[in-house]
This record gives sequence, C-alpha cells and structure tokens, in this order.
Amino acid sequence: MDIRHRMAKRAAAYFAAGDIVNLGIGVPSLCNNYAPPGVMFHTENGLIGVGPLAEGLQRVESFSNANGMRFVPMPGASVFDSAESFAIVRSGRLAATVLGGLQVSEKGDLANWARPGKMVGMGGAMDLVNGARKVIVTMELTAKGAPKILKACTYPLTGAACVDHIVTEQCVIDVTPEGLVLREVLDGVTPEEIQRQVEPTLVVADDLAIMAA
Amino acid sequence: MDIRHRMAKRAAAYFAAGDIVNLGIGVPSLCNNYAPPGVMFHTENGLIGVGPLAEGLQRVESFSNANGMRFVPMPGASVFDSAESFAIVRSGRLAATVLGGLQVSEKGDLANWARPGKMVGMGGAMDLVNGARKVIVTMELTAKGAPKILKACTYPLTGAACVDHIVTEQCVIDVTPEGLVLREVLDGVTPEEIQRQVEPTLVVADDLAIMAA
Amino acid sequence: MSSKLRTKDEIVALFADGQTIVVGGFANHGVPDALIDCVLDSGARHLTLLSNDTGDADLTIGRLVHAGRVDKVVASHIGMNTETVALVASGKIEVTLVPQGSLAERMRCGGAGLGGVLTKTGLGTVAEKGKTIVEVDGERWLLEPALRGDVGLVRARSADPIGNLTYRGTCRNFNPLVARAAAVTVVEADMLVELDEIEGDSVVTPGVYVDMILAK
Amino acid sequence: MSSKLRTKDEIVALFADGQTIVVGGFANHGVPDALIDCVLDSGARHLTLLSNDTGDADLTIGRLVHAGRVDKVVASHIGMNTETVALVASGKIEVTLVPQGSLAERMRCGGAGLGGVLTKTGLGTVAEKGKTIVEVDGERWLLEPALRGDVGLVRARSADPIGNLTYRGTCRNFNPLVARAAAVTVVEADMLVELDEIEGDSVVTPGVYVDMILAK
Repeated sequence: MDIRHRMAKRAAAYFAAGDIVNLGIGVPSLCNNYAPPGVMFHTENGLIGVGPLAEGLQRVESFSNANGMRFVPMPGASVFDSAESFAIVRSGRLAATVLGGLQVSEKGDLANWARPGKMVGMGGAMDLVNGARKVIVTMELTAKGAPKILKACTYPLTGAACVDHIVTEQCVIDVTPEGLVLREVLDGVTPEEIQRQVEPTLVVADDLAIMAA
Repeated sequence: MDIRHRMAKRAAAYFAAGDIVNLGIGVPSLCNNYAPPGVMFHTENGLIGVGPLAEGLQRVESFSNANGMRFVPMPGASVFDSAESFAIVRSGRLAATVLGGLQVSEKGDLANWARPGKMVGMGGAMDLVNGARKVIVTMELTAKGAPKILKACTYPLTGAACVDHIVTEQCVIDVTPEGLVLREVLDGVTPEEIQRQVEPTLVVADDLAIMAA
Repeated sequence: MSSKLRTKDEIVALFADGQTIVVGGFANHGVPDALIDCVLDSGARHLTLLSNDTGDADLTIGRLVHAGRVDKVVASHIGMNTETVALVASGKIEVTLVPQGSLAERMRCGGAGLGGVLTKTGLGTVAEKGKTIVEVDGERWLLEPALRGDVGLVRARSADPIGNLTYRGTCRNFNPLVARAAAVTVVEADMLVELDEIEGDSVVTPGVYVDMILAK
Repeated sequence: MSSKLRTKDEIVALFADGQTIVVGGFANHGVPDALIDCVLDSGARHLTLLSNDTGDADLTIGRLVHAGRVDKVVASHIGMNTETVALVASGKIEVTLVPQGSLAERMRCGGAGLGGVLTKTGLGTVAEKGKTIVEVDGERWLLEPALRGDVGLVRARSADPIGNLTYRGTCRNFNPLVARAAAVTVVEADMLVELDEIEGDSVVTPGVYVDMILAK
C-alpha cells in the first residue's frame, strides 16, 4: 500500500460505527475508503452523510464537499447552513477530524494552515481542532529531512494543545499529558530511528506495536 | 365601538401593507380585526402569517399562538424556532409591536410585565420592545383614577425609552425627543382634561386631531 | 450506524436527582409529554427545569412541578401555572426569569460550543442584574451566558432511526434548541419513519444531536 | 402584501462605491452569479466583500476581484483565487481572515440583533489578534463581534413572491446567514414559485428577511 493510503487506513482505524467524522483535504480525504460501516462523514459547507464521489448525472452542484468535489449523499443525510455546521463542530458532536499537518508540538499544538508570510486562510480548521472530540493529524514525519514534530511550532498555530494522534508513514504517536508516546512503528523501524527524526524526546509505549504496512 | 375595540382600531392605523407585526395579549390581540390588507402577523413562538382563530377540524395543536389560542395559518406563512423568531424581533424586522401597559414614563420607558413583588415573567416583551421598529402601547389612561403615564415608572421596566405611541381610550400620545405630544383626543375631550390625568406635562400638537370614537 | 430507538425503561434510567432537565414546548403546545412521564416514573427529584414556561397546573411540563420534583426553574414566564407561582411565593421553588429571546439564544449557545451572546434586550431592566456589560465599539451590550442541561427532552413530528427530526408548525418552538442544549438528547416523535424518509433538505434537527428516541 | 420581484435595473441601482457586499456561496457552489452580474453592471467600486471565500480567479465571486471592484475582503479562505492572493500580496486588497465557524456566527449575530458571540475557536492563535477576551465563570472566551453589510446577495433554490426561501443541498451554506446580515437583502432563485407553494415548515429563510427578488 502506498504511504498515503497507509496513513489514511491507519487514521480510519480510530473511527467506530455511529461516529460522525470530518476529513480534511489530501491524505485525510482518503480515510473514507477505510472507515468501518456506520461511520458518517460531515462536510463543513453543510451536510452529514457524504458518500462516494459522483459520476455522470449524479454530479450536481448541490452536493459538493468543502473541497468543491461533487459527491453522492448517503441515506439519512442531513443538510444545514454554515452556522449550524460549526455549531455541530464546536459542540463536540464530531467524533473525530483528520487533518494534514505542517508542524505539531510536543504539547499537541498544530500548525497546518499557513507558513509565515503566506496566510491564505484557516477555513474551518481552527473550529475543527477546537471542537472535534479526537483530532488526528496525518503527515509525513519530516519535510525535506527536517523534523515536523517539534518542541514548539514556528508556523502560525491552527490550535493550541489540540492534537490527539499523529499518524505518519513510519509510526503512530499519541499526544498525552506525559508527552509524546510512540505507539506503533513500521516493521523493521526502530524507536531510535523515529527519535532521530523528531525534536522532542519520545516516550516509547510499553506495548509498542507494529504498524500495518 | 367599545373602548377596547376603539383602541385596537386606532393602534392598527399605524400598520401598512407589507408590515410584519406582533400583537400582545388583550386589547392588542384585537388589532388584527382592523389591520389593512397585506399586513402579516408574527407570533413569537415561531410563525409569521397568523390568521383567524381556528374552528372545528382547523383547531390543531400545531398552529397555536403565544397565548395558546389555535389559529389558521395564512398563505405564505413561514415557521421557525424560538431563536430565529427572536432574531427577527431583535434585528428590527418587525414593523411594529402592540402591547398593553401598566406604566409609561415621559421618556418612553415601559413597565408592563410585573408589579413589585409579583414577577411571573417577561416572556418575549423585553425583546419585542427592544427590537420592533415601532412600539405601540394600548392602555387606559388611568388605573382606578391614578395616572399610568408618569414622570418615571415605579414598576419594573420592560424596556427603557422604547415606546413610540400610546393609544388610550381618550387620546393618542406620541413619545418624542421634545417630550410627550398629545396628537389626538376624543371629540368633546379637552387637552386640559387629558393633562389632569397624566403626570408629565404634555405638549399639545399644533395639528391636534379628533380620535375616532 | 445503529438505531437510536430505546425502550421506555432505558429512557427512565437516564434520570437522577439533582439533574438539570431541558424541555421543549411553549404554553402546553409541542411538549414531549411521554418523556415527562419517563421523568415522573424515574422518581428523580430536586430537578432544575430549563424551559420557556412550566405549562399549566398539573398539565404538560406542569406535572413535574405538581409532583414536587422541581427545585429550580429557569424560564421566561411562569404565570400560567398557579402551582409554580404559589411554590415560588412560598420559597419552595427558586425561579430565574430570562427574556424569551435571550433564553433561546442561551440554549443555542449551550448547544453550539459558544460561551454566550451579546444582546440589547433587558438593558436598563432587572434582567441586567448580576450580568456583565460588554462594550463593543463604544456600544453597551448585555452578556447572556450559555445554558446547558443534563438531559434534553424534545418533541418532534417525525424522527428517522438516526434522529433526523422534523417539526410541525408552532410545535417547533424551543424544541430544536433543546435538542442541542443537553449532554444527552432524548426525542419523542409523533411519527417514526424509515431512514432516508426525511429528505435531507427538510431535516430541521440533524440526527447528530440526538442520542435516544422513545420507541412506540 | 405586494410582490418583491424586481427587474435587473432596479437591483443594479442598489449598489454604490464603498459599500460592503455580503455574498453567499462556498468554493464556487451556491453563489448568486446573476446578482454578481448586477454588481458588475452597476460600476460600483471600492467594495468590501464579506463572504466565505472569493471563488476562483474570474469565476463566481472572483469576478468582482478580477474586475478591480474590491478593496477589502473579509473571508475564511482566499487561497483558491490566485488573483486575490496576488492582489493581497501586492497590497492592493486588504484581507481579514476569520475562522469559518466564527465568520458564520458573526454574520448570524449581525442579522439577529446581537452584538457578538463568545467562542473558543482561535484562542492561542493569530485569530486572537485585536480581539477582546471575555471571562465567564473563570473560563476564557474570544469575543467575535457581529458583522453586517449594506447589501446581501443570496442564491436560493426556490423563492415565493414574499421571499420565503428554500435551498438545495450544500448550496445552502452561508446563504441563509447572508440573507439576514445586510441592510438590504436581494435574492436570486433557481425557481420562482407562487405564494404558499413552499409549505411553511419547509421555509428555510422566512420572507421577512428578504427585500428584493431578481425577476427572470
């Protein structure tokens, strides 16, 4: 499995039937391929029950996700305006959100919407990381060899102390009150190899598991 | 015409086609008999387009006004929840509200929801006097001979400086920046007789008119 | 995605002494009467009631007052219910009166992850008492903080198995706000319909807000 | 009760230099394109645009940017529109970025007679900048003040002559909020229907918010 799908599949393992989940663009959007039955997807432009991408006559303007892609609504879909959409988000009704990340700090701060001097908008990301019960970041462990998991973020924050799980192509890391806990590594990758690629000191879980390739 | 209907009819003369109006209980509720065509009525429990009282099979729980009376909805009626209902009220979308009054001050303060020591609730009155573009109070000029139009209200206020027009059984008084202006009197009633029944000094309008009996 | 339909016994088990119960309805209309039966059956006491009014004496919401279950009331009006008025007068029930529009917004905040709203309603009146005044660009506003409860009781017209709801006429009133403003939201519907029988655009309360639906 | 249908010329006459225009739509979907034609035809310049985004370059809302009519933008995201990004970078357009949920609530406040809301969104980020922090029971909240405009442009699915509106699917998005958040609200509807053809319970935006409807 290519690394994008590997990360999406692992992130989707956090979902359970009955969950309402919001997926960001890029790798997160692939999670719907791996979600267990009974998960429903929320799109912040105003619908719960996002189904597969639409084809032919199904491609109507009225069912487009936050990324502008046309989709088929699922049975039981509900429609609402943007205020209601974010009432759902902020009030903790979303079981999870999956987002990409530029940087995550050891306290779980997330920077994913802007590089310094290039701020084109946070969209709904600040509300999502503030409201969703579980915030899952999918990202590669490093960018051009430089760590993305840092003691403190240097880019503008999306939210402070908001991340629960970091899913990378090599490992899974949880943000806990005791610090960053290494939960899973790819077969053949050592905790030491992961540690070299992140800035803060990782706690290695007693029950460190193998991440599905 | 009996004095209740006389007051209601005069208050309804402030309405124009296209207006959305909220009527309080008692005399105000009679205004719908005298409104010009094209006025629509708002009930704060969540509907615009309140029609006549319902009879027989028309009497369904789902169309009840704020006073619990069953009514027939008019063509073009719209339904909404209580938050939307008061968004409409507060944002100035109601052309007018007509309410009863216990006391009105010379600055247009209104007391109509409680006597001292007997506060059973303001309901929607505080929102209505704050939001409606025109606040019309229908009340008798005095209570057991004591004036109800005072220099300052002694009862708990519904709103400060909110009243535009006071319609009584004997006269019509406007609240203006220059003070209370006597606009109309019943045929045969003199401004002096009205003045004796109110506490603040009235300004008599240059074009003082005769109020329809 | 499993059904949210629950038996009366499962719903009765939700209630406990000292809870805040948020209830839909307005002047005896659109009240979730079968869910009020559940509260009565539970035996729960010392409740705080958060609702527009307390109905009439021993009618609709008023049955909770009549049965002596209520210690506190937060409402916009209690005058219709002579029992509530008498219990307040004798100090047996504590009441907080909130302007109706502010009550609706406060419930909405409680269910929307918001801390409160700024309103003009009540400025210069007793509704200001104990409240914070916030200035925005030199203009004075009254801060009305969010309100939430432990269990919300909602009366809907129709409900599908995942809790998408519609309402009918003025029976809507506070119900969609109550559906959001509690830790657990329970629904009583006039009609139980199949999944997808309520068209998405017609859903008034999305099922995401609903935890349990009373089975018939 | 007379019809709110108006000719294109009557609507074009609404716009003037320096106005704040509030526009519905999300990422080119559910945008009132015929009303944007009206703004373009009016020649109005130095506009402030209040909308979720500015569409794509020279598409939907982006046409106002392309035509050089916009001085300021208040939005949650401008990244799709390369022209907006370039004009912001060169200082020709001033942009204020607002988290999407806060933008929606701020418009709602502007149209609901409220001064602002308290949210957690943006605490600890640049979204705090210049904003007031309000404490409620020791908890910190960000005060997001109300936003309003001069003219609101709404795209609806159907409209009756008094402006009761429905929407379709995700074309609803910000449109019902825009319908409330301006001094004058103008609607473009895919379908114009007769009075009472939209059942009262199905009305999403009550006609009371609507001033004019573009005639076909």
